[in-house]
Amino acid sequence: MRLIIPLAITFTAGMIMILNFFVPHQPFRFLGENLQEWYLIVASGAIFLGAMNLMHVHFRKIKLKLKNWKYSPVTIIGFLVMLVLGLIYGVTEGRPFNYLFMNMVAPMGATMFSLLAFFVASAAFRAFRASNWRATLLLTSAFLVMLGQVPIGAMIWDKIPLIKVWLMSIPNTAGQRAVMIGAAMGVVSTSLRMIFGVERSWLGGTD
Amino acid sequence: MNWEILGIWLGALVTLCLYSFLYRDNPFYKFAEHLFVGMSAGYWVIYQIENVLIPNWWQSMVPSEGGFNWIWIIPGIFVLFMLARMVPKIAGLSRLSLGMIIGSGAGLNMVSFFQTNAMAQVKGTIFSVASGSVWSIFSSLVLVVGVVSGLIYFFFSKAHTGVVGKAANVGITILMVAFGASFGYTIMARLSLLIGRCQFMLEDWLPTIPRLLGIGG
Amino acid sequence: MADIIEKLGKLDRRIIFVLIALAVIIPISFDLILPNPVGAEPSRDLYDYVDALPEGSNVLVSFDYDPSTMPELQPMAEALVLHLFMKNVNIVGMALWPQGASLGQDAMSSMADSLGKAQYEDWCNLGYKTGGQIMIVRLGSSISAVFPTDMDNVPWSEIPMLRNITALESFSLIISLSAGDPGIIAWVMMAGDRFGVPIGCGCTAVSAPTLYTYLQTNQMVGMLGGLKGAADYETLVGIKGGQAVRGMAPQSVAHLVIILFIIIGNVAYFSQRKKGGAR
Amino acid sequence: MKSLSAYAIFLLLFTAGAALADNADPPESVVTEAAEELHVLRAVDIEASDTPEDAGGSVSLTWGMETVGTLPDSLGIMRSDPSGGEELIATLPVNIVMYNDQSADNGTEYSYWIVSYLGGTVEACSDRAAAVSSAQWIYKGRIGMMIILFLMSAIIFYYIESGKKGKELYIREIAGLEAVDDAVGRATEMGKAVLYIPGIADMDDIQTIASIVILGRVARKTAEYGASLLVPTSRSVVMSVSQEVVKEGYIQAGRPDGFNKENIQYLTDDQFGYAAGVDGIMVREKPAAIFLLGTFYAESLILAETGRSVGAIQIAGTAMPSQIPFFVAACDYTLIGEELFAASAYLSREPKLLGSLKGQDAAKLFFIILIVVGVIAATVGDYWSPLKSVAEFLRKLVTVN
Repeated sequence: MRLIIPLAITFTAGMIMILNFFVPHQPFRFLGENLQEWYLIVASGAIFLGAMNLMHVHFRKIKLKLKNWKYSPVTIIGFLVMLVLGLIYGVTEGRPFNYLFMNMVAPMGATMFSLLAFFVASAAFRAFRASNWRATLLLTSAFLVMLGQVPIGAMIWDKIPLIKVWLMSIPNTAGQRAVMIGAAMGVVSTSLRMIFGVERSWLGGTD
Repeated sequence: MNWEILGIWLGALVTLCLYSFLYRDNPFYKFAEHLFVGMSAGYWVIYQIENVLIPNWWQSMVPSEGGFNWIWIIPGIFVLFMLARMVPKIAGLSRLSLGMIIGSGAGLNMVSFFQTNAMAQVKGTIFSVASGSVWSIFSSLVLVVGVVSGLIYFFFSKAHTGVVGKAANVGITILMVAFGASFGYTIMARLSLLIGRCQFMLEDWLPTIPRLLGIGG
Repeated sequence: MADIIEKLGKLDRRIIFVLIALAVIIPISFDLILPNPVGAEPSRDLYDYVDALPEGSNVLVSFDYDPSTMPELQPMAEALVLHLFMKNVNIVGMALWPQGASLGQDAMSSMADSLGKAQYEDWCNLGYKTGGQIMIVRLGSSISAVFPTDMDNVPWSEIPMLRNITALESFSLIISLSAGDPGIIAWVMMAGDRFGVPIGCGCTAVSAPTLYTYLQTNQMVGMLGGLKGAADYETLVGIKGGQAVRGMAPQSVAHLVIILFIIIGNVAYFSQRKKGGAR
Repeated sequence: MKSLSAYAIFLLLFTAGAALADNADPPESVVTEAAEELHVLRAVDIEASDTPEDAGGSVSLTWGMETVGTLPDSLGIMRSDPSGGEELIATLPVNIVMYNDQSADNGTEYSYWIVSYLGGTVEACSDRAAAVSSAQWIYKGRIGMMIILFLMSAIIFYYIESGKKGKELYIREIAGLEAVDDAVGRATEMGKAVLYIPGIADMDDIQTIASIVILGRVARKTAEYGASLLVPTSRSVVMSVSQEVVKEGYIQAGRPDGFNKENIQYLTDDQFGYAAGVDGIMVREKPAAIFLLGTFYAESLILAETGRSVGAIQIAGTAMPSQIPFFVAACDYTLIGEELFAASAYLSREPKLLGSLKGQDAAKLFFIILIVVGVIAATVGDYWSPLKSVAEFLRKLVTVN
């Protein structure tokens, strides 16, 4: 019983979604459209669980004086400041919530994102070494494409940009397609296992 | 108090703190990281309330033109089931909500992945290879052979020996060339992100220093 | 010597970080401009195609982007419009994205002012219309039915340059400056495949890898990919110190630094292997 | 009868006038000015049809506008039902050329026409068009996909059943998954943690679902070995499910006391906020093994490079084609695309799950045959036309609208 009701809900929801794709007739259309909204709502309502967990973890850290507990108040204060300002002033432009978002949260996101520029460099330096046949291929094609991207490539040999275009449009397309078609098979199989309850370990049931 | 300059300074300080991570973990990074996690978590709570819970749920259930749509009580109940996790005695109820989310997700993903990843890609691969110059015939062949042998590489129930093994080897070769090309092409796009941050620091923030010190007006 | 090379192979990644940072900061601070030779690339293909258009032909430019992708696509729009005007080609602008219409207006009117081109005689902007693919199919039978007026509600009949334009087939080329969906794929599938109008494309660097397939099948005559594509076009048209060419300098220098490091890494790796070192 | 003849005369005059205007070919400017005075633009070529492939209750209208004449202020969509009742169903700006009437009853024949308003009065009126709305049971353009999907599902279920019956199934070695035991074992020996990152997507994403199932298997192993398992998540629902599966893993391994709920924590929904937080955990906890399985976007390399720098064994896997190259470059093992979805079956070794892998292979074989036959047919079809139609048929089969 503990498993049957959740599994029945999973099955029903999954089948509604699949039928909604093929059948425009009622009631599938109504159910399908509503279900898409509903699960968004449930997933976003769950954010309170996450928020509670975050607070719990950091208050516990402070209480037990765990490693780096001195930084936990920073998280707690940051969280509460945003929450309270958002609730009091709303999210419109020019209000404190939006001000803090634009001047602190957004720049921090952009900065973390820009770390990628450094990390692609160090990853390329370390990984692109001709240590075996496959690594050599990876290295060569990356190197040719990189050269094709900058003026110096065409200066070395005027065919390099052409090679770049060929690599991008033929092997790159072929590789991406193979990955995508293969992944789709995996998705179909995984979805079927979930919808029909073949795989139920996520519910805490082995069989 | 000049709010604009204060904003630039706040942005610049957290930027520098986060960049310090490139050297090593340090108190400045720890501070900025904890601040970032806390502030963004707070931001997302407000975001979900303002952009999903109020418009998609509350306003559908209690429309501004009056009335009450009973059917929207259902997602509300599922949200409550989800939050029941906080009370150990009834935590099991959350499985009902999880079942709904996982079921919908699995069903939706199954058809959409099959449509865009399988059907559309197969369609793109069915074409005549015998057109154009020798070079373009060769290219078309590489494309078709690449897709087919790439798929053979993913075979799980056949040992990679004999013909299957050879085909799978061709497949992984094409995949490696593809990954290399894709990596090489993306480096440039990634660099432009850093350029954006550097421009902020050099062109927005740096000029405020002399202004604050009262030099150069 | 071999010792130094070996040490270089195990270089602390923080040294790479410092060099990357310098490679970006120095060109920005000194406003460096690097030469940008353009080889046989999709951007040259597009340039050549536009360059070969006869004087007085009509080109449709669709501005399918918004301010978030302006850094990459606006320089393309400006260079393309300038080139078309220099060739005395008539430009009809439109947009599949709501904010694209005014961005296109900016590009066309600023270039028209500098070259003395007149609105409604040499160029016009039909504005934005919803519908993506379906709308493009309708343009294939009649454009005036979809756009009875231009962006500023001037009726079709009062715009002289539109007299000899009826459907998509009236255009010698359609160029979509595309940041996503709806965009270039809709144009290729509907205007290109269905009505046989040549299609050109400008797109962001992130979406370029997937669009290369359309070049391979000749469904597009050429493509400008990301900032590099924009810089190529500026160079080909002959714009000195354009926005995109300037932006390319830090990218190119940092790119070179990375290429250099890959070479160093491999030299070190091989010299170590020759010595029979472990690993 | 009288009105009919009057109408006929009017029509005759009108056509004659139009023909005259066409033939006379006076200077252009004269025509436009005269026309402007003559009439207000009206809608032409009006077409009404049942909106295809819907649940009914909707009729689609399209039309064009005349181009020479005075522009009206607005357009009115008029509708009449069989009882003769006429109503104005919508008023639209003049530059609109399509409309969906969502208020139609199924099975009723409506007649539609469009009037042009200028200064608040009706100045021109279009021809009429009629349509009946109805509901459809299937999207015609999706039948091909439905057949193929049904076939695939049938094949996969067939092999799941044959797996259940205990048929011996061979599965090739997947290096990244063989390494799981080693990685967990090494972490135990070194007395360090295992870090599991289930991607940044929410629980409705199929890759997250696959990742959570794998997390269950990994949790069982860490419980058996006695290593500690850290799971930071970027979604609340993923956190909840993770707590559930990890707890279950520890119970199954007979070590329920080893489960520590605090180790599975939510950080933030923010993509880069999460990346910053996980980077912090990596450099401070220095885990010996890191799993990056699920949906990843740009943060993939930020996480993988930091993990690399702390010296952990890294096993990554995703079906995002754009992120795989970064994992290949920065991780020790990478599960590419489909291998991620095969992982749970591989790790559990349950016969029915292994059967589903065999079913996937059969499905892939089907597509390979489809591609090969299609390419041969299309190529030979250039020279021998009957085969061309075979290629066309196959392309149509895989087209989804």
